[in-house]
Amino acid sequence: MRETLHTLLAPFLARRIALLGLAITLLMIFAALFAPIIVPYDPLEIDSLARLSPPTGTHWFGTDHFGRDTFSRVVFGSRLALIIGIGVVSFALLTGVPAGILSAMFPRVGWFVMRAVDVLMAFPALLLALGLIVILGQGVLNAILAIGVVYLTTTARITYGVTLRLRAEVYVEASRSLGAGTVWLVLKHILPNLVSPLLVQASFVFAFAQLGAASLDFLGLGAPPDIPSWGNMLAESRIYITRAPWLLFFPGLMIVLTAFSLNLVGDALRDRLDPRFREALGTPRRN
Amino acid sequence: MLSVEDVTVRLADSFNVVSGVSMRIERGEVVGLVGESGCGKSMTSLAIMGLLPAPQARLQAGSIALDGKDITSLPPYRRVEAGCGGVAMIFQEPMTSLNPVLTIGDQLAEAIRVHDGVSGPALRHRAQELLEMVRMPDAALQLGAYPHELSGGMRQRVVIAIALACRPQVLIADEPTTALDVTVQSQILALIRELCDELSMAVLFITHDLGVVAQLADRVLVMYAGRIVESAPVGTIFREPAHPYTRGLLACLPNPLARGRRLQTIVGQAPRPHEIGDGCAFAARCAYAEDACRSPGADWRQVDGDHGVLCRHPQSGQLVQ
Amino acid sequence: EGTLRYATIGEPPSLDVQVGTASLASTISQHMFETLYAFDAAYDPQPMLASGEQVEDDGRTLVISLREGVPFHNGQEMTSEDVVASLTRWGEHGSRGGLLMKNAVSLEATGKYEITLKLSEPNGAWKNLLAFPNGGPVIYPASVASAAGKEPIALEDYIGTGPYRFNEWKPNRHVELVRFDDYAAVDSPADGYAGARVAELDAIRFIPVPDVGTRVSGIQAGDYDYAEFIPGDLFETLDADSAVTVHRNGAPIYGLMFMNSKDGILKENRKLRQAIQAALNKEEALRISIGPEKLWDANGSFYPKTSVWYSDSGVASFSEGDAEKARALAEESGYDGTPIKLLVSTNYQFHYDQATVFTKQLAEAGINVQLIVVDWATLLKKRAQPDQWDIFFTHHGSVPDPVLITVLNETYPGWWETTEKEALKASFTGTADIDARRNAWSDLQALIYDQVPAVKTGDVYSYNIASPALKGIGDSTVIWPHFWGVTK
Amino acid sequence: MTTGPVLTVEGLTTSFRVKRGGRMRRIAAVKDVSFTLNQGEILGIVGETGCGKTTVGRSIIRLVKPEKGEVRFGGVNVQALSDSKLRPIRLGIRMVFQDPFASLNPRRKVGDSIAEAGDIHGLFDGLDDRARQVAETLSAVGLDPSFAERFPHELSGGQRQRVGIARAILPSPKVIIADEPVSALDVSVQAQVLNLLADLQEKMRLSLLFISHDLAVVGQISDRVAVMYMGHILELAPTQEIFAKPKHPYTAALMAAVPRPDPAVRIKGSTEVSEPPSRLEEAAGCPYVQRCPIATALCSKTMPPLRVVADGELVACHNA
Amino acid sequence: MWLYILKRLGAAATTLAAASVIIFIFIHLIPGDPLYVLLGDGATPDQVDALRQKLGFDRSLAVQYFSWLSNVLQGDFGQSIFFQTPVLSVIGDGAETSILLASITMVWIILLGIPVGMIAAMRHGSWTDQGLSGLAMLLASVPTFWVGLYLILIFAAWLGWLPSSGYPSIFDDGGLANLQHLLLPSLALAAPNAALILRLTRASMLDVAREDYVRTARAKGIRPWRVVVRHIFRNALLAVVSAFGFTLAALISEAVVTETVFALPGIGRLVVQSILRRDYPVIQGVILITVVLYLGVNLCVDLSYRFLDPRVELE
Ligand SMILES: Nc1ncnc2c1ncn2[C@@H]1O[C@H](COP(=O)(O)OP(=O)(O)OP(=O)(O)O)[C@@H](O)[C@H]1O
Ligand SMILES: Nc1ncnc2c1ncn2[C@@H]1O[C@H](COP(=O)(O)OP(=O)(O)OP(=O)(O)O)[C@@H](O)[C@H]1O
Ligand SMILES: [Mg+2]
Ligand SMILES: [Mg+2]
Repeated sequence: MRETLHTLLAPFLARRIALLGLAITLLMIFAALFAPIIVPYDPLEIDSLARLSPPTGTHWFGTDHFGRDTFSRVVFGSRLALIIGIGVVSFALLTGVPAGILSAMFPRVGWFVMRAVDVLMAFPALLLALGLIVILGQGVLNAILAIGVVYLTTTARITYGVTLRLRAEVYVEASRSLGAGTVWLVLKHILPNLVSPLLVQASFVFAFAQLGAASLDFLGLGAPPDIPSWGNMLAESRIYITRAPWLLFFPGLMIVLTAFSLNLVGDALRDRLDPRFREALGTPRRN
Repeated sequence: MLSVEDVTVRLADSFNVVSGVSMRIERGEVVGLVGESGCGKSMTSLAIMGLLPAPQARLQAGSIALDGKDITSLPPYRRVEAGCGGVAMIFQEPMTSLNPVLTIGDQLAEAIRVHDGVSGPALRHRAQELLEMVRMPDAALQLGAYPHELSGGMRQRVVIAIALACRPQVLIADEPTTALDVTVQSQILALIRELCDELSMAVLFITHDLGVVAQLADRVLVMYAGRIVESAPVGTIFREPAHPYTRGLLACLPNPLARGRRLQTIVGQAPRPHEIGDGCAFAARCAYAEDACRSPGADWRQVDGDHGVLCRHPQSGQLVQ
Repeated sequence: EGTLRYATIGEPPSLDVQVGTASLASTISQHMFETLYAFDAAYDPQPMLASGEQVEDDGRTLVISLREGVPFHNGQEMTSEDVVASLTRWGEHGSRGGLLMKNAVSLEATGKYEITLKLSEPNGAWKNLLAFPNGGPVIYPASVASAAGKEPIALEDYIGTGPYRFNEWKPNRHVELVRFDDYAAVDSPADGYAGARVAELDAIRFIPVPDVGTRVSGIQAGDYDYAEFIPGDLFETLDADSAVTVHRNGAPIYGLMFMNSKDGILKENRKLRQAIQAALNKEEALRISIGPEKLWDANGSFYPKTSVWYSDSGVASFSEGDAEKARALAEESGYDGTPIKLLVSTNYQFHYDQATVFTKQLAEAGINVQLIVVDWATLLKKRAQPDQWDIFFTHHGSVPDPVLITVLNETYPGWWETTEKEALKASFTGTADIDARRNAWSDLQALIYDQVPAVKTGDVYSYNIASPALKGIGDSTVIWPHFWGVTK
Repeated sequence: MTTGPVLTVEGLTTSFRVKRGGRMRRIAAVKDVSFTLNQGEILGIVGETGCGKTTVGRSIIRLVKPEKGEVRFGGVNVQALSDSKLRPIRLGIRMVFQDPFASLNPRRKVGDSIAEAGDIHGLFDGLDDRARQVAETLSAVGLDPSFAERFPHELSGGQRQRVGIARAILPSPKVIIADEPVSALDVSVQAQVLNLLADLQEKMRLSLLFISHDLAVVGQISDRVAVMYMGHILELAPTQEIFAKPKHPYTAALMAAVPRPDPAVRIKGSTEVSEPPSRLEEAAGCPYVQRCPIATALCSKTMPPLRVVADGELVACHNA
Repeated sequence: MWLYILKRLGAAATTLAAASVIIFIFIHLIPGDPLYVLLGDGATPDQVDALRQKLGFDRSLAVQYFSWLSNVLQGDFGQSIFFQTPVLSVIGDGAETSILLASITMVWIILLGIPVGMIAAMRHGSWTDQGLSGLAMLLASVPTFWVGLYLILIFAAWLGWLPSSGYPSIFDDGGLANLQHLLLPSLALAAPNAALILRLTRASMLDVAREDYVRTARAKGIRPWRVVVRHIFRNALLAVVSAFGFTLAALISEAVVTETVFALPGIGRLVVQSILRRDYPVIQGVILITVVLYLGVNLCVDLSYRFLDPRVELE
């Protein structure tokens, strides 16, 4: 147990900047979990007398045009960020990984699956997400689905590539020579070895999902506007950029910090866990 | 010709992988450096070339001199310069030692231009000449070939030709035949021997194959865990090895002609760099080891005129197989 | 001199204003197309393409004489034939044509420069209807009008009599009008939309700039000369900014929340509607959604005080913000807490902002609102399906005659149709006597506050911004900014 | 000591489809290979890189599907079996792989790797039985039972190869195919592993197909040796015979090229290039014809069959 | 080679066909009605039905698809519902902006990403390297629209150095000077992508620097900078080139938001507006063309591989 913990932490201990990433990530999770305790105001509380207040002692990050406290909203926004991140990652993994493994283990089926992935990849990612949102309707779940589909493709590709490579590994062949069937190979050899590349992929997807969600929110097609999300805060307050620039600053900063810290985490994990997969994971941004 | 004094190479995580290695190689002489995988052979050679992989490894101590001239602190491109009488090196992997996107001719020409300063037809002519020197068939044609179009043996010849383009006085060959088939290996070994005589170079030939050493070397250095443990003319090493390790090594070679089912063995494994203590690194596997061996202080002793050994109780007598 | 660059909120739909009612289309096309009458600054219709009229037969026969020598952009002179064709098409396919023409008995050219319209009933609003360009009877050449029929007029047929003519429409890039040099202006000084229209600029370019921040900084940086749809909260800052001039619109627009009279929980539940009305504090919503007090007015009347149509009947119920009363009314209505579906779009920020505030206020009165936030295109589609919503949010522009207010239209989503309303409406349109009509309208307004087919959310005075270099932008009572008489 | 054959290979031909020069081509990696492996015998296969040694081994246990030929094990033709029927066979013929680093899953404990065959086939009687058998096997290959809990990266090369062997003998097989089991090891460790294999073979009465490119190693351990070249077996004879009197010119050349660890007998090698021809070009005749000093016109026309030239000695040469 | 191109084109055609079906189905699943948008708030059902019939939207989906497909194959992408002009001309108008924007952005990406990546790699482990890599990571995490808004605020509104938005064609008055309108948006768009290329350049340079042949080159006595340029960089470029296809796809996506923020009359904004307006023919056209573009660029990238790397056999 201690050993596992150590292996998990090792990449971060080795690099101070990665430690920073980990710290920010943990802070965000903390903020998301304990948002109601942390915040001084109800993030939805409208106060027509305290509109557009600049950052002050009472409103640390100022207030928006509803007079809602930006700090409280930013903190609550981390909840949605977390939900979007976890949702997109889970969706991408739950669909992309089986698709990738299936394709690699059964080349005939795989040909079709990978062509389908190719077709999806050929669509500009944001347009794909936009289209899906417009079809499915606005909503957090739909935003997760729409962005998830985008990363389903990259996840499937990576899984496919890694599985193909693993399938050719001598130890997999060795297992086959002992009479192992496909299910055994996948469960005992492929999946455990997929964990670290997928962990890396997951942290990048988490990071880029934030940007994707923010873009959707910004175009008015992401989370419903009554949910405090960073993207929505940007979208709602962008008209105040000259009048109240801080309104855009803090939510934007949070998006950057979240994506940045998860990128750092992913980077550190990759360098440490899977230097071999560097290339496969080199270009995960699709938004 | 080449003299190496007390070279110590230290890894970033602060283990010595090469500790206090010294050697001298004379013109026209082939010195074999043998040792098991990971004992520090390549690190020694890279230290001589000034190509230690920074930042993981660095030269901790020692000096390297060429023809009496200290080259310890020169960058690699100065070490190979014709003016100071260069060192050149050929590497283990013929498959990866050549740039895949440049033609053989280009890669040769690069080296020639540095050392001869010629260009145009003279350059091409010299390149062809070098390829012919390594007995490359259809040399003129092969100039335009890409590395992947050649077989392993041919690529190794190209690598040798590139090394020769530097007109080296010292040639370091780091396991140049390990990746090749025996029939091809014997061709390359013969080639190196011939070139050494023809150009009267000093050759440091690194290998883990005792057979190859026996075939090629004039003198042999045996390396174990970062140290030279024995040095002697080739005949002596194989007939009357003094170090228990050398003796063990020779004893466990398979021999189909004297075929018995069981081989002699050396118990255990060579230590990894971080496992090496202060005492004799071989003590744990040595039948003759005593407590003193586990404490520091074994000195180099000359068994014979040119036969030295790093051991408290060198063995004598002919080795029987 | 020069080209005026107008930063619009988006791309206009078809500029065929007889059919379309989008305000951007009106803004642009009023430079190209003209109507028989035009409003002056006091919203009195004055002759434009017409030169005079005779009303006979108790208002059932209208004889309108036309100005002579008015050329179309294609060089032809406008004659009664063109007017008849245009009015006919408008009557059949124009979005507001039915209001006048459904009672038409005949429409004839009774001379080269005279037309005669015979109605089965008098229509007190006729001149207003003929003067209102939005969805109104602009005059096209007869060939264009009759060829188009019910389809929108094609780009190459954008031929009118206005001071600017259509030059090009580069989708996504701009719509450009250029000066029409042969323009025949009315022989009277400019006054509101009426009077002489003098084209000083060489061209006007309408450039879509959907992002409002960009529109503002574009004016500040001198990339545009005029920009529309500027949020209220920037008003004070921009007013103080010497690099920008602000032009407050004198004609307010107002938010409207329509109640579903055809289906759902609000159908025939007048008490619940009143409960909703009672719960709302419109002042708070206006303050939050608009900001500066100069830009809004918590006015319950459908017309501002300056208008002849102003009336205060019923307005006591306008903005009570009385949660207790609302709760009591809701209880009386048998309301059981079922969520009320409020359909709103984010394309118009103040719709969404006000809906958010109202949701909060209604919650305080124990009335649950479920916001359904969609984009405008979806809203338009959804609101036509009665089972999809209980309330939807839209807004209404200034109209010169109450007959144009959509609340009164039975076919408009909401589908308000009661006997009381029908009776009042008949007496409102059936006379040309202005006092009788004003009284009838006053009663209608009271009825609206009683039956609550829709809730007015208060007057909003939008404003536009311009570069200070722009001179001669007319007075502030106009609905759509126009650029004749403007120099750069 | 040896009795009847446990494994008979007949006319085994395996080819791969590869992309070369923009086209799919077939490379015949193994051509018409036949031999028998007797009970309790060690049969060595030598040959240079790429001559098809590994492919022979992989074809036998059907890790690749051969094009032609029969492999009979315990009276059944392995090649004709369905995948499910093949599984139990795979318990009887096991493989030890060349690379002790690559052949162990880095994320599985050594004990799990050793127990894998038993796990797959459900042979253990509960966890205790499993642990006991793993411990016994570890002891059998000379490792401490505590190694079961370690991960491969904590082991040295020699230790890993012992684990590789342990995995091949639990539960005990009839035949082990050892594919270059020592070529990644240093000489000092190589000797230990060779001894271990020989001991196990003797103790468990195994039959061993021992593949290596190192003549000395093969000669050291095998009872008989088969020499392969470009997919063909060119010579198959008892070890003594083949080292003392190689019959095929290729075998002779191979023997001559092996560097002896004896400075007294230095080979006079040629510096001229002579390497195997490309595998892509199919030739009808003997593959060695270009390099053969005694080739005749016939040699480039037909491939000589493997024929008996003396007791237990088979050679594929027209002129031997 | 030609065979290969043909094969790839065949594969691309299949992908396209599949994509076109998906596009078509997806688009018609979008709720909302373009006709109401076109005709406006006051349109009567009668008008709407008439227009629907005229535009052929009353036919079954399959019929619509095949008639659309056969028209597309003849080069006719149909009429924009909203603009009432041919889709191709609508797209063509946006293409100038988008192509120029993408080109300038690409120039930035190459100009910033590759040399800076090289510098970071050559100073591997130093503060310069760590700083540059950290900065790149940060830039890669920034939403383009956020950067864009602040760029406008600072450089256009406050400093007044550059135009804030819009883009008059270079064929209009102003000529090439109009390109300065694209400066800010291209920077906003380039930032994350240049960061990506920077990181990729750095990583692959470091990878290549570990290769044996680089050591051989050093051992030959070649000067360090020459080793970098001739041996390391050239091989590192292989990985970078393969990312260009990817980058272009990312650019198309991100342009959607950037063009909206900067009010650029490009294809990205066109498609968003068209989605909001439900202008099906335009959406279909744009997406189809971007898919073609994507496939084309990938083919080019693969072909360019052949010239950069002699080992590559085009399968
Ligand atoms: N780049 C490196 N970074 C860290 N340690 C290294 C590096 N290269 C080699 N080593 C370590 O240095 C030691 C000596 O390595 P070296 O390559 O000199 O061995 P060698 O004798 O050449 O072995 P081989 O026969 O396998 O080539 C080994 O323990 C190896 O693990
Ligand atoms: N999976 C494969 N796909 C394509 N060709 C293959 C494959 N496996 C082997 N080959 C080819 O088949 C031939 C024989 O290969 P094999 O691995 O059996 O040789 P080997 O004698 O074991 O060589 P080595 O000594 O290098 O292990 C070689 O030319 C090789 O390139
Ligand atoms: Mg080495
Ligand atoms: Mg093999």
